[in-house]
Amino acid sequence: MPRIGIFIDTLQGSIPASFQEKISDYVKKLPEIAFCLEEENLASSEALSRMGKRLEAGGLDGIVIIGGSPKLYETSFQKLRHPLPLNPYLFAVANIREQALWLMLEEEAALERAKTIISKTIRAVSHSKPIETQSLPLKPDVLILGGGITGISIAQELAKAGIHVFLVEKGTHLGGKALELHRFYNRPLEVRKWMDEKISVVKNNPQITLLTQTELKRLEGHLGRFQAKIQGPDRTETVLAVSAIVAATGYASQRETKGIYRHKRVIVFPEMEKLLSETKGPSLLWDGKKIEMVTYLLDGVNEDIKVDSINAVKQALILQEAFQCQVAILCKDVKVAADGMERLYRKAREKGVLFFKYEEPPKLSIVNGQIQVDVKDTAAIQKREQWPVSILSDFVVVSEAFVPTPETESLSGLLKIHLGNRGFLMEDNPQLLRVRSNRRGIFVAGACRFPQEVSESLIEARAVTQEVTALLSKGTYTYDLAVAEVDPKKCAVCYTCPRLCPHSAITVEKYGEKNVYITSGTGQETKWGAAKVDPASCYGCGICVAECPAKAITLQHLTDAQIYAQMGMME
Amino acid sequence: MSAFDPKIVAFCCDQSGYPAADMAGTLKLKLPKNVEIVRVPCAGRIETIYLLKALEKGADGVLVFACYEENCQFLRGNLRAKGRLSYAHRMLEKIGLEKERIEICHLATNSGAKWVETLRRKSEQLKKMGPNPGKL
Amino acid sequence: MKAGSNLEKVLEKGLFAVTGELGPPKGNDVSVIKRKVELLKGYVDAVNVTDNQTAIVRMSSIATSSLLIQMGLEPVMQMTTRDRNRIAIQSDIFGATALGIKNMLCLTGDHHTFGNQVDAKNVHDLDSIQLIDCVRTMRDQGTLLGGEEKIEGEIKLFIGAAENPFGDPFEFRAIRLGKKVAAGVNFIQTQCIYDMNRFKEWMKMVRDRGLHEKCHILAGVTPLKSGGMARYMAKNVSGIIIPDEIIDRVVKAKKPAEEGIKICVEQIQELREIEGVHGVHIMAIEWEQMTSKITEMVGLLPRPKVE
Amino acid sequence: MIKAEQKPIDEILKYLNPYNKILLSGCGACVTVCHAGGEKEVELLASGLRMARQKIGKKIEVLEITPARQCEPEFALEMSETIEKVEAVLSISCGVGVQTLVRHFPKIPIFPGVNTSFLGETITHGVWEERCQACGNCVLEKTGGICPISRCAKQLLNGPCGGSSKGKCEIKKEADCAWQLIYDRLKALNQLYKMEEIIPAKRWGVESRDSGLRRIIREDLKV
Repeated sequence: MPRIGIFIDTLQGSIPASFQEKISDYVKKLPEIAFCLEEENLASSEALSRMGKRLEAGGLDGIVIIGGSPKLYETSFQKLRHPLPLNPYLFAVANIREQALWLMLEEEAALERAKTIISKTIRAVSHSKPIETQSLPLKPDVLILGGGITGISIAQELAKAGIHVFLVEKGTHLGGKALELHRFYNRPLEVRKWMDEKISVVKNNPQITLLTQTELKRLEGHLGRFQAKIQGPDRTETVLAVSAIVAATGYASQRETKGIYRHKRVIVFPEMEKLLSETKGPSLLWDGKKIEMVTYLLDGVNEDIKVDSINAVKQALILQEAFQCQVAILCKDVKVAADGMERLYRKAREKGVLFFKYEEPPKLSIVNGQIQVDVKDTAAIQKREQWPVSILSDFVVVSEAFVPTPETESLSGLLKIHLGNRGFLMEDNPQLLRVRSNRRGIFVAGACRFPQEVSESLIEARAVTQEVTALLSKGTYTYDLAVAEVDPKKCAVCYTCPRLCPHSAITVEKYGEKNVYITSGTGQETKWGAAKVDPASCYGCGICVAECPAKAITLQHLTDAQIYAQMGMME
Repeated sequence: MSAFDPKIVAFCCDQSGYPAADMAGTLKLKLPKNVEIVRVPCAGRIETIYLLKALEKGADGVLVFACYEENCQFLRGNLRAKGRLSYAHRMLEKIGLEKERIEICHLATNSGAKWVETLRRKSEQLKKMGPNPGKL
Repeated sequence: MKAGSNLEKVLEKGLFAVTGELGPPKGNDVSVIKRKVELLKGYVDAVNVTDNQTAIVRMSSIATSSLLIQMGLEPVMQMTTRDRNRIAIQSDIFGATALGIKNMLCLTGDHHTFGNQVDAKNVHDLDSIQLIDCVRTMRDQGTLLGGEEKIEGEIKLFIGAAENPFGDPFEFRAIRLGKKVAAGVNFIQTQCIYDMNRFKEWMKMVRDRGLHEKCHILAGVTPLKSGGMARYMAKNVSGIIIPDEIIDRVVKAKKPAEEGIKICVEQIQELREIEGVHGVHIMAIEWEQMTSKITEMVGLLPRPKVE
Repeated sequence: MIKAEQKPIDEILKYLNPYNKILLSGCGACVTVCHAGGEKEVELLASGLRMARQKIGKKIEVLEITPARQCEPEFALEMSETIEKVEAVLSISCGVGVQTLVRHFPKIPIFPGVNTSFLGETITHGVWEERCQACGNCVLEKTGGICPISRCAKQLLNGPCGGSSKGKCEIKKEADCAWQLIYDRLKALNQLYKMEEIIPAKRWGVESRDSGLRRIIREDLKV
């Protein structure tokens, strides 16, 4: 017979005294009960120290708290960080307030229901085992994939925090897509100069090992013990041992090359940037002639990405102010949701940049060697009416489609992280954890996650830096063994669990030293291939447990027996 | 002879169903009497056998409260649960039990009213259907 | 001469051959055969008798062929490997040749799941190329397959096979014909041709391999009856390509059937000009009466009497 | 490995009708991997059977067991104590496992609970495809490693039939044409000459599956 201690929490009167008394009477008659104490507010630190003292006496197999929602205690216990002399997994909560008292019309029914809940909880806790905590040393070594603006910034910041970085770039030089820019939209500097400075800092920092013309070939291990095999310029292979990995491999762009898009007066943003950076004089010359009219055609592709909007407004202002051009911007929506963009947009309007909003795609045609753009403007006039406008342009600047880099898919396979709908690397939770991947210890940042402007990438770089620093600063990672565990003897190595684990925490491994399977009779050790859950990477969701066709996996803190107890269906 | 009060096992995902149940309590909404709440970390933890065992061992109906699709903290736990339900449904149909005895309901943390409403509706539906003839 | 059939004689003389097609009845009603024979007799050099085509159960090809001989029309007996193993095949060849059948077309056959006995167990003991090899062995070596057991009597057969220039992989289609030639085929009838460009491309590959000199190629044609039929075939029948312009012509025509015949006639005229095409195989399925009209319009009548 | 699919439970119920106490036996090998007959499926089927029989007022007791591999005599014999307690056995291992039990338990009826489907591989999780028909006379060397016996509906050995269209088979439009795959692969390996050679009629009857019971006897291994 297990010995269970009971604490009844009246939650500052929200469980009425009369009800509580009846509960106490019921509980005290139960055979498993070692003691039953009442508290008014169990989550207070005073009550917790009283509880601690009571538990020090020992001799208990579990504790049942009778009170409100377990969520309440879980958060407040964590907040109070009260070390109790009993393993936290031997606690269970009988939620009689939310689930009985408050959900039942009559007190009699509520009481009956509360009794059932209590008896179920006692059964469940009798099946509980203490669960240990483990910790994992984390060396301050990080691998960053991608030497673009995001990767460079993260490397720089991590180095400042005393973390050693391997910065791996597949190309010959650092800088990435940002080098296609001439000017920032929100700072006065020239991009090239600014980048050169950053690159030289990275190159000369002893905390940063720069590896160009290098690619990731293979990745093994988990958080804190990643083994990354990389291949250098002369096909040399090296294995880097790192604690965490950041993917910052950027994006690629694809230019439309059909029909009129091949025309030399239809250009893309990087070409205009180049032209602007190379022209000194008071006017923009092309083929010996002055450029007077430039039309930007946005939202043909990348409709929900704001990069083109930002660059179009930025370039338009330069064209209007420095080169006396007339600029028209055609779009479905002007996207100003970036720092300082609203102001820039207003300035562009003041300086005479024309904005047209369209629904039907504008038509391009060649008229006297120039490009005529026909658009039905829907902005200025009443709904449902469209105002046809023709703009004879010297240049039409169009968007390139932003797509994942060709390696993105294979990278997601190597890192075992998810791809989103459009084939970019996916974050774990778009609302909360933008830079964490689904795997503990692997981060995704910058345009490999979603095409973005330099300033946004810098924000993500900072976020990654904070996350990685927070993870590595303690030197260890501590976790409960409240995770899934495979019984290698039952495992049929069917690969169901590694395929379904949302956090890529399961691999098939050879069990050698630990979990040795002894062939019966021979006494000889056999290396047994079986699935293995990395406890530091497991989030304890239980998907693998439910799917395993051999029933070889157990969720340590929520076993079949505990679930059947909750169902009220234990024999 | 008391009226038939159907027994329902309600599996509640800790990310949606369980907080919704708490919310229902806080709102003091009234629940049918005979509901067993089972708290799971994710609907993906709910094994097919739990759905069947619930019926076998005495429940008249089973409800799985899971997060909305594409909103699973564990990416596809709720979809796995849906797949397992369809397996259980196939089996119930073949053995002549009403597949409506097992149902999934997608909701969010703040769906206290929906949580209670779904259980009330299920309870009414089961009353009409009568006791589960498969329970031992 | 391999078998001395009329078809063989016409082809060996270098004349442009015409073959037709006759589907046996779904029962034992000989009058159906008689009616079809009347429609074809005199307009073709020989007529293919299908072997449970599209796996629909019909009167056996051997029996029908034998009846045709009695009615004075030369048959090309089709035989598929779908329903017979090598024992049945060789036994049937004994019987067929004894009944005076001189032309045989070696086929794998349409898959049985397309037919009306979908739960059948198919055989496919041999494939069509192995069947050609089997018949050739029986005829030229006088032994059964395997080359040891002597045959009593002589097997005389003009061996044919089918080829589909519109199946994939396209580049392999001429190689496959080469395999049939190597296995011993004497003539080839193609799947019905609508995509003339692809057929010409295939014929070029055939000529590059010199195959047109090693076997007679009869180009297959099927007149389109209606726009619906054209669309259906283009969409649903694997291994048939019908260009949009042809579908359009039939669909838009006031009298689609007449337009279909007209297209067919034009096609035959074009096919005649292609080097290596030695004849035409007109598959007027359940529309046998059109065979005479088509041959007349192309100017292929009267059919030669060759001795 | 062997791929199988569970039989519809109503079919199973029909032949279990005369029995009131049975053993449901799974297998820890192939059928576990393809989610047809592992411990998980044993539990599920057992529960379904009990409820079905409860419903018609004819209770059945179902014992559950899942040996590591049902097709080895030792594993089968380990089950003998349990088997002696029941009136019949329902085995959801493959057809081989069923017959291993049949061989060792002559007096107890043994029923199959799955349809043994084919020898195949996993395409993605939950999708399996046939790859081998155990013809006993492997032709993969000649066909670029792609088996036309199991993957061509007509088991052609000398190239595709006329129904191969855009890489797909005309019989099952969702299936790739095996000979298109073979062609593509041999082309990539620069071995197209293999497709020009005539593969002679296959010897189905002597050393293949139509030769009657096939056995492998390894004199060196026999004890």
